[in-house]
Amino acid sequence: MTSSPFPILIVIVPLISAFFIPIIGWWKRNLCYPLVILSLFFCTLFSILTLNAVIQNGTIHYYLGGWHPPWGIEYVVDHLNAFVLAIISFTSFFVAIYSKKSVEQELPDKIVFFYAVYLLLVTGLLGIIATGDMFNLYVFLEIASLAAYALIAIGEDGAPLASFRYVIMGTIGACFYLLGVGYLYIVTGSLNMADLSELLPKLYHSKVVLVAFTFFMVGIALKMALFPLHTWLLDAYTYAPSTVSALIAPTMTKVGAYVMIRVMFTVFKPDFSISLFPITSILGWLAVAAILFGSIMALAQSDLKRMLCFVIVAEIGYIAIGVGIANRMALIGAILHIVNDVFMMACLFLVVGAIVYKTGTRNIYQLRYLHRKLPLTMAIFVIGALSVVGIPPLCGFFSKWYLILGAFEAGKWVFVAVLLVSSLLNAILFFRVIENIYLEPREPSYAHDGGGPEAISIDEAPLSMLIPMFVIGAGIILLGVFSGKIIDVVIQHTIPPTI
Amino acid sequence: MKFLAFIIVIITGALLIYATVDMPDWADPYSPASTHVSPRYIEKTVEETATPNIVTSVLADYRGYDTLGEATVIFTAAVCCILLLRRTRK
Amino acid sequence: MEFIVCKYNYWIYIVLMMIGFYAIIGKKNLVKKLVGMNIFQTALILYFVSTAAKKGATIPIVSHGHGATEHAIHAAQYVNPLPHVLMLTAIVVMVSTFGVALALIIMIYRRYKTLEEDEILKATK
Amino acid sequence: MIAQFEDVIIQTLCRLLIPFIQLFALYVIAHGHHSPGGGFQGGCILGASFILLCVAYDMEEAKRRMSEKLNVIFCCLGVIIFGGIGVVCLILGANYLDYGILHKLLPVNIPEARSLGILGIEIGVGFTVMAAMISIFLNLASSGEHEETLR
Repeated sequence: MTSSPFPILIVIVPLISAFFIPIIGWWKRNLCYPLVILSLFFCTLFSILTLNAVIQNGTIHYYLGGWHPPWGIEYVVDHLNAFVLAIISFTSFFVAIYSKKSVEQELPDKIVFFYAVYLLLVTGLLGIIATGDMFNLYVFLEIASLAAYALIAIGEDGAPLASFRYVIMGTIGACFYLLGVGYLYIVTGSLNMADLSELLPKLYHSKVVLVAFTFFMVGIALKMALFPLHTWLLDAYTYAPSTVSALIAPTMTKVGAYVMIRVMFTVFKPDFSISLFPITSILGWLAVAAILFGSIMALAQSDLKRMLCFVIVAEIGYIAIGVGIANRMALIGAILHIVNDVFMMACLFLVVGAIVYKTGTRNIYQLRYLHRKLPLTMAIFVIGALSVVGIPPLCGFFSKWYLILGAFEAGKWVFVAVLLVSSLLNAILFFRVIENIYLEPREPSYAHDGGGPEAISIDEAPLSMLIPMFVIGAGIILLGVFSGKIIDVVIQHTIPPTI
Repeated sequence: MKFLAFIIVIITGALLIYATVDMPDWADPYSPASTHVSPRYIEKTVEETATPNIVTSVLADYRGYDTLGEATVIFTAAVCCILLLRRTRK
Repeated sequence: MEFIVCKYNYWIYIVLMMIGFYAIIGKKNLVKKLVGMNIFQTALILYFVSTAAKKGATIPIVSHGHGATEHAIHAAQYVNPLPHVLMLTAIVVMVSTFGVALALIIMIYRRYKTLEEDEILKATK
Repeated sequence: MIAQFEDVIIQTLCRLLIPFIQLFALYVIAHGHHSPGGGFQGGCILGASFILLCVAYDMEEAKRRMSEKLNVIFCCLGVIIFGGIGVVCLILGANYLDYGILHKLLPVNIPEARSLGILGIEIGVGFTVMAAMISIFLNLASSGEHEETLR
């Protein structure tokens, strides 16, 4: 009955540390940061061990309270879960290391409770991913969302209003999800995902199941900011403190995408979500709109962080387009893109945080000569930017490659064209920024204040910021180099066999 | 804007009403919700947990992890309120 | 006719939920939006609790306490406890969201001195 | 605005009522096994008794009884009790939150060990809910300054 306790340890280590932080914070303020680092380190360690165990022995089931499903709550960790768990915990660990200086600068009198809420957010995200129970997912979704609302609201001037909009939209999304759970519950009587997937095929023609599926999709699309429902994302992520956007921007929307894949292909079988219901084509066209809208709007921005927020909208579109094409290649691309995108967005937002920490500005046109001041940071920025564009050895290329192959296979030429055009747009987008940073104007008159570039000496970001950026940047390269192996070992097994 | 909101509300309501057609009648003792998982809770709770109040035993034991999540939610709310609003006068 | 009479619980909750939904997306005042959110969630709770009902059943507390072996317990005697449990959780989530949202409203009011969305938008321009 | 108004009837009545409210809250927590009730409901009533104190007297009075520090510690303590019982089960070799294993520590059989485990977590939840309610109320009512500045 007792199985490997790693799946539960991943979630409860940060959870219980979060409970201790306010008490320890009253006693000694400086102990909070090491405690966060320690707990997230163990969390990452356990998630990597879990991933290893899953690769060796297949899916792990963990029965909470010793009750067998469908009576009790069950943690199911299969290849998809374990991989996303490892990525999310890894990212949040390095963002936590990074947070030290940035939080001290931006929120000096709120450090204790900031770290408590930070850990709760990570717990919520990990809990969403690990669970195999529909209602438990809702509870952890709310933990993560509440923590995210609060963390966003302590940012800049417009942050409370942006966060309030996020509260409204997020609550509607969560309530729609809960309504879907309720509708499935009334026709099946079960809340367990595996049990539901066995009970549902008999009921696929029931109107209740159709409506439940619709509400799931709308709710999750709100949470993952799919195109027409993305409006809360832009302000919220722009105004959040830089550490918070570096944590929330990569993880939160990707967890939404994970939930969508889980609902579409585990709870409902592919033959429902692909053939019985036109959701995949709707999703595909929404994704096309999202990609074009995100890429084009990003061109119009002068604020670096806001530009990246539009890029996120486009990146969500990539994941949705993969799910929308719904053949084997495209799904591999979509799942690979979830992982890659966590790394790319973490990298870019960490760099933006470092720029804000050092210069206090995010305006693209004020970043000139920055490569002299922050050479390493800018090098990492270039890695992240090239990966988003899709330059071959970096990871962003491979997920796009699989998406294009999938669209090719399905004969959806419009999607192929959109994917190619968006790469081009991304290239224009990022080369504009890189040009602004790296290329020095010829005319000496241009350098009017500060006495020209020679006066700018190297003033790198502190080591606690550099190391996480460096690790994430290296991660982008490694994910790209080993992407074939990752697909063979992990992602192959996540695709439902009937596709 | 108000008109758009009204249209969205009508569409959502129509969708929900459309689904009620296939739902079991109110208080139907043979509906799937009442026959699949829950009978075990009712029949075994005294034997397995020595707790006559079935809601308590399901809340705290069979689905105890949800309750941990629930306690965490309210803990999060308290911490968030302190984080957002608390200002000490200096 | 039977369609309406036998399923009136769903009709009631749908009407309530749509009132709340309209208030969330249609109203301009932030507090009204929050009130709408509460109505919306309460309607959801009403739906879940109504699914738990069984004709002729009583509250889910086993009446003869510790002497359970005397006569067997039939599931039809007691209402379904699971939706009640889920809704206890959902109520707490609702209260927590409401608390955080009110805290945000206080922050917004401190900054803009108004809670009308139009006036806030005018102030930010 | 609230603090200026002191009414002897209200204050005396509240002073009389609050102990009974708190006693009833403890009853609701402890009797959750046999009647409707449990940690959340009892915790809410317990929190309400302090909120009544705030309303009838003022925040200073309530904070004298339950300081902010103590409140945060209670809030954490409750969830630590809950999570800690789960961790104890994990250490004893069962799954997380499997209270049945507590029969190794307590002189009872497995179902009663489960019953006692339920009581333990109800107490934990009660603490957390009480402290969270007080904390949310104090912060919202005074907009974070914990003084009577609401005007």
